[in-house]
Amino acid sequence: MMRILFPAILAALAVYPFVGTSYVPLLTIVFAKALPVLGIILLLQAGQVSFGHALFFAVGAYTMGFVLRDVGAVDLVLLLPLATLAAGVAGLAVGVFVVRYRYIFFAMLNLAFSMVLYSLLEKFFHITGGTDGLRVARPTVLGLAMDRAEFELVLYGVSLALLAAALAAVHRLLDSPIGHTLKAIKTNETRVEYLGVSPRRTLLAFYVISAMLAGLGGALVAVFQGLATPDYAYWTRSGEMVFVAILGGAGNVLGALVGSFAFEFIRSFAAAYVGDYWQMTLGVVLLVIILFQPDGLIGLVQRLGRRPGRGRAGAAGERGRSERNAMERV
Amino acid sequence: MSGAMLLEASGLEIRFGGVVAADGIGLTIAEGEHIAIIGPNGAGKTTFLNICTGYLKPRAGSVRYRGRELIGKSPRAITRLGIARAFQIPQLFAQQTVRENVAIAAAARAGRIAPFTRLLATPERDKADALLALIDCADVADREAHELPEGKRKLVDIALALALEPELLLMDEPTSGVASSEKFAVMETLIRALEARGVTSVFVEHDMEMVTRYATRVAVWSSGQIQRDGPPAEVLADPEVIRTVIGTA
Amino acid sequence: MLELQDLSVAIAGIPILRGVTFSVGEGETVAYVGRNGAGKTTTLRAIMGAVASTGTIRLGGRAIETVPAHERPGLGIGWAPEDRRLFSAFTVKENILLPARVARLDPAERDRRLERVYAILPELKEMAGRPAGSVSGGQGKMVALGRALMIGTRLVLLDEPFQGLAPVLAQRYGEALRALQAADPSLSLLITESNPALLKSFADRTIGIERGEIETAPVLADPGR
Amino acid sequence: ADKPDKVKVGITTFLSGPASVFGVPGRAAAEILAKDLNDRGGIGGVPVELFFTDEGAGGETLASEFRRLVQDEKVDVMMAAISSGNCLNLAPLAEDLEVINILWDCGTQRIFEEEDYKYNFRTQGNATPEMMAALLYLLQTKPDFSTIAVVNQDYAWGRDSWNLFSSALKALKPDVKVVAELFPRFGAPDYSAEISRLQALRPDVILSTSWGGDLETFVRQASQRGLTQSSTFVLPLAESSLQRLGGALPDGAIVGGRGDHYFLHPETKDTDKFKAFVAEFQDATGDYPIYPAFHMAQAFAALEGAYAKAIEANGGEWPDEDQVIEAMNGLSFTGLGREVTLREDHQGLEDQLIGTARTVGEYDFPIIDNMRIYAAEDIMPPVGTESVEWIGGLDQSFLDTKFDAYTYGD
Amino acid sequence: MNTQLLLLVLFDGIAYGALVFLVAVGLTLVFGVMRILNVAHGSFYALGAYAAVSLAAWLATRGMPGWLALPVYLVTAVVIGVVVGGLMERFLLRRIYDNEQALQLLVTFAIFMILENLQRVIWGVQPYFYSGPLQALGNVSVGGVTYTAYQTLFLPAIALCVLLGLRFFLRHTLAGSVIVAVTEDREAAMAVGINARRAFLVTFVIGATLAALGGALASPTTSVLPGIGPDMIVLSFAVAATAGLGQIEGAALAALLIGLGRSFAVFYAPEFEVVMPYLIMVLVLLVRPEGLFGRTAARKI
Ligand SMILES: Nc1ncnc2c1ncn2[C@@H]1O[C@H](COP(=O)(O)OP(=O)(O)OP(=O)(O)O)[C@@H](O)[C@H]1O
Ligand SMILES: Nc1ncnc2c1ncn2[C@@H]1O[C@H](COP(=O)(O)OP(=O)(O)OP(=O)(O)O)[C@@H](O)[C@H]1O
Ligand SMILES: CC(C)C[C@H](N)C(=O)O
Ligand SMILES: [Mg+2]
Ligand SMILES: [Mg+2]
Repeated sequence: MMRILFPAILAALAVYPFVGTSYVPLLTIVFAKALPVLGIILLLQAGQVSFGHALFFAVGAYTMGFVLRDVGAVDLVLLLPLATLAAGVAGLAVGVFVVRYRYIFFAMLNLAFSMVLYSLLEKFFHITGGTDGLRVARPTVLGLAMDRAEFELVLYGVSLALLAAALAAVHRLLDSPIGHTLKAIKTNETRVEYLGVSPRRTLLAFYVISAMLAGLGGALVAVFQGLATPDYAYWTRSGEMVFVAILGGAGNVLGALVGSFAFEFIRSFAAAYVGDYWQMTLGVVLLVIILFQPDGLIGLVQRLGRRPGRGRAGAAGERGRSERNAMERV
Repeated sequence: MSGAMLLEASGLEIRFGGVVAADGIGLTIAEGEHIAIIGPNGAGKTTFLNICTGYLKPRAGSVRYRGRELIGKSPRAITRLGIARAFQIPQLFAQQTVRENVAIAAAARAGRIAPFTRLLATPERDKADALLALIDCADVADREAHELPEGKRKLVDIALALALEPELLLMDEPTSGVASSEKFAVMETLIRALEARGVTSVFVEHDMEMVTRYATRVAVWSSGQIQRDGPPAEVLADPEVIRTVIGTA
Repeated sequence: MLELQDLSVAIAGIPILRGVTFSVGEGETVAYVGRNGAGKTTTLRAIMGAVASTGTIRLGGRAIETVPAHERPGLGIGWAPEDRRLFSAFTVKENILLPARVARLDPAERDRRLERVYAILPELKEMAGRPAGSVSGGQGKMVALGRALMIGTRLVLLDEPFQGLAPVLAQRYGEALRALQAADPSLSLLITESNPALLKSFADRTIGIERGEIETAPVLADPGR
Repeated sequence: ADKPDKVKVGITTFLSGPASVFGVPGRAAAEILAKDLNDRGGIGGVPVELFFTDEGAGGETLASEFRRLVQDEKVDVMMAAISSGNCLNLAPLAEDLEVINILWDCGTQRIFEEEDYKYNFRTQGNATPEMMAALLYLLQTKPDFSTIAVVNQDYAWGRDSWNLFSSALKALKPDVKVVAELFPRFGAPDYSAEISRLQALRPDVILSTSWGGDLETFVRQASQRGLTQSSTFVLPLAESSLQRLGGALPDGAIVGGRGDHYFLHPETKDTDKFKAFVAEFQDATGDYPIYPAFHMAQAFAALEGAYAKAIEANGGEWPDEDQVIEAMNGLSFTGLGREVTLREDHQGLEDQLIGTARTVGEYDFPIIDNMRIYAAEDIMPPVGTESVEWIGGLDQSFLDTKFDAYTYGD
Repeated sequence: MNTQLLLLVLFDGIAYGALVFLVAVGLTLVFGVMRILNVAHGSFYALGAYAAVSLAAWLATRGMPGWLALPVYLVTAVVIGVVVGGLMERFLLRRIYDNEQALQLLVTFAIFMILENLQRVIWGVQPYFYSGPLQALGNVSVGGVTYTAYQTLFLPAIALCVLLGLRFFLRHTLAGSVIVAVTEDREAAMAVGINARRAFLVTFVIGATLAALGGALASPTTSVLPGIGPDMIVLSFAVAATAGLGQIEGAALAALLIGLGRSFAVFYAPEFEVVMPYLIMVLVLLVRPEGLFGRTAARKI
């Protein structure tokens, strides 16, 4: 499906701005936010749910803000790598610690770290602008200063390109030897040890990558909104990322794009049409997906192309499950 | 027939609460040997393997491999030294296919990370298929591991160990649960493969038939101690051993 | 006692049991043999209601396929799973007693059965206080067996009980099980075994299964070959 | 330009979260005002249409919604926002999107002191006069205190308002000791620990510029534990919470409403316009209007006034955006209090009403008594001067600042 | 720092910790048993608070004396636990026990969103407040500082009862063992005659009830407002993780630590008030990776 569907979607999105513009801003957000989701999907392969990736999203965003505020006019071409790097460093620092933990401990430690950052961002009002956030000035692109319209168009292109690259790379990565080792950690870590491989280091490597993805996403959103606020790091944001990953389907990298797309659109339409009920609408949609389409929206498409007998959790259920907790037991 | 000293365990002690699982265990293994460990349930056989592979740390004693101390090393480090292990209770990657399972192991051995090549496009794929053929599991290569019946799981578990191309292979009841109709055939090919690759092996076994056929030496465990150690013919004839382990057929 | 009428199971679309039909008479001990993957475990799981199945399952003439899984042990069926399935949070003794407690047997009866189990498997008495999570592979098998005997008053399903047992013990179990039958002639046993040699000694009858179908003329694989 | 069939107005207000206690009445007021306006034939014959969006949804969502309203709904005028934080973020955005934005309630003085804006206007006062009024009232009515503690929400408003209040206090009464500066987070549900600490410290005065749910929780817990007995409370925003706090708020607390408006406004409460509004508001919500409602009235008055002025200037023709902006400069309008004028820096000059809580027979909640109304010019820096430096230059003469005094009942 | 302040810190810490425990213990239980991290737990808390406060306030206008609100709270909590919790388990969770943990977590996340919204629809956004019981129980004075007996004595007492009650339930009752067994292996549990479904239902209802009770008991001490749910849930998360998987005692200790940490911060370093729970959690897990009372996993191979 990466062969047919992926290029098709890309092509469509690439030409869109030439035919219509009204969704350009929304789509830019969709692309930017798909990046952290991709990071989440990466970790889900190892059975680990991070409830704190908003942390890296925020690091990316605030890096943009700080550099532009304190260093001055730095070009977008420089800013994005910078922010990504910063997130990577943060990922390494946090990762070294959290990869020792599993399941709820992993999830909650990530949450804890992001909440710590959140509180610091809120508390150090005079450095970070506190709850109200930090304004992110509009940077030059390749030296040219742009007005809003131009800049938004450029940002659309940049985000799309970066996302496409990331999707392709991660897709490859997951099917590679190390990618499979990552998945192996999910079902039997002990055996991975007995293969002479370090589950922790493997996980750490992917953790840093996912952090960088999140950071890049944050950076893009920040320049787009011209704003970085502490609630970029709040736990519900992290929750949202996991939410979107499942919505789209963690079984395939495209899930990130599809999920992010669905999420942002449902949200903005719900906000526009059902007003006070937007939250409920989202919740109901998610429920329906999980109950009737456990492998996410992308799974719908994917299912058609899948051989029988390899059905995921849903099908091989009973034994699959007992097998799983057998694995916890043995 | 036995060559240079490979592994040397001495004075191993470990207890769990009241249970004495190892009480001065000492065993030496020379290259090329195929040692069978027999003994009543709970005697400490698996525990011994757990100590040798760094899963458990004994209160006392040492295990030297080619002169290197293993105690205190992690399972990972020990595996890297060339000691592979197959488990009494199969330890597989439940949600990946059998072929992927073995290929992962092979890739680990080759130290191949290759972030952008497909696992099944690497040479490890052929290694995997070869091994699956060897233990005649080729038919289930594309099944996800959790779908396999117990017997097959045991065999695949061994294949993972073999994929590591070890010098020393520790197997915990390799064929228990494997139907007797295949059992012997499998063990036959297995041992031959080991001989061919010059792999030394230790296998815990409850089936004396197996022991007599394939062991070059037998060590008898009993409540944390080695009660008897020697060539199969002698040991299995020992009335004491017959009384505590084999029983009168 | 137990009658299976073309019992079929399919998992994830693959047929795993195809019209399995056989019966186990009251007080009879039946060996259920077949190579790996033949479908033995699946058959037992179907009888316990752990997998969805079609066809009929009768216990003492009563059709039980509609009885919810958790009520079947109450009918007097005990199951010792192949892969032990102990509750590691409990001690060995608690594991053995659990079915009796759940069935709300009165203490006297409970202790009577416990004694019977200990009589058959003295090792369990020694291990009684240990965390079930810590026992060895073979010991685990014994605990699972003991647990099955606590509740299985009419039918006991043993999935490869000898697997991983030292031969002496394996033999002793043979005897113990026979002792059990003697003590309680109405008790029926269905024992799967991929190594029939061990059952030769005391099975009344052998039923073979191959690729999910009952073999008409089961040839006991002979170890020699 | 030719007449549109609607004038679209986008309004941001808190519809969720603790602050919605405060934002929802704002929406109610807007709906009433729009209806009246349209009944009167709308703006120059064109009816207004309102679009609300929730400030509680968080800075980013809010920004996107703001965008959506301007770019997709094509609103002609935005009214944003309640929270200072949101104003600080949305004002530049409005500039960027080139849409007229009325800062209808937010308080931070930094907005027009740090930037020059073309499209942004504030139709009400700001933190500086609001804090100066509170401080003056305190110093003039209860001058003898030597310790003070502050409990403010941890965001722009809480920080800025304390910054202004404290530096003015330092200038006017240097000997006062600040014993505790507590900034519990916006929306904190429990202040027990803070209250214990305050009880241990026993400050003479406790200042809190909190508002909405936060203020109510704090005051309730404080009075339950007798803190309101031992210290004088200065609550410059409590007018918006009086009705729900009821007895919990002790008589004698200093209470303000961020501007000169109050449902018992001594000068305007008997005008028909005022009575009509209060009546309608009560029908709609069951409560008396609180100051977000009055601020909304000012925003609408400004809107109506600006268009009227622009149409006239345009010889009866429908004005384009720049002409409306032109009209906004120096505009004077009257909401439900005294007249408000927009200075050339787009900051409104709004007088400040403040007083003391007192329980009276007619109402089951305290009313504001001993009201004083300070003239805006006297208590805020002139155009171009930053509040902080202006405050730095204050001297004792400031204490003689004039005011109009009123007591309840006459 | 002088002893009087320390004393105050202690009291505030205990009072707050008790409340946190009452809420978090339900989450800990549900997680320990069902391995589901119930994000909707916070919503039960909020529902409990809203239902309790509006009901009690209404009854008060009908002349109910303040202390009578307490039994009312209990009833409300149970009703919510059984109805909302019961329905949620029966019709939603039950369908996903076979799916991955992440998926189960997301279901609760969805329910959380729905309940949050629903609660806004039912009770609106205005704060509710009724402190009858608080006043009924009066104040106590410690070192010249007045506390409400409700917060400093009553809540801790209740928390203690809940702790001991649950302990006994899990350790010494059949139902308790059944729940533990189901947790570990559903199929094996069914094979010994356990009705796994019922066990899950019971557990979940207990958990939900505790959350609702926490909300109900908190209602007199605070204004009930939108947003109290999400705030409480993160705290409960922190507690559950700090405690160790499903460790009731752990939850108690963790809650206490967090309570003390918080009041310490307020007194000595206000900036850190919000960070405290997380710092504590990180520190604890640094030293004890399985959580305060976490047992290292049983023998694996
Ligand atoms: N969850 C599942 N998904 C797919 N196939 C399954 C599943 N469970 C069992 N099977 C298949 O059903 C067949 C029978 O399995 P079963 O465990 O009953 O065999 P068995 O006779 O017990 O073998 P053994 O003697 O090794 O225990 C096997 O081919 C197995 O692959
Ligand atoms: N991690 C552990 N914790 C507690 N007790 C343990 C642990 N591992 C082993 N034991 C105990 O040590 C003894 C030896 O166990 P071990 O698994 O080595 O026996 P074994 O010889 O392998 O038996 P089997 O043939 O049944 O596998 C057993 O009584 C077991 O209960
Ligand atoms: C409701 C208002 C008191 C809000 C405050 N004026 C602010 O600027 O945030
Ligand atoms: Mg063993
Ligand atoms: Mg089987």
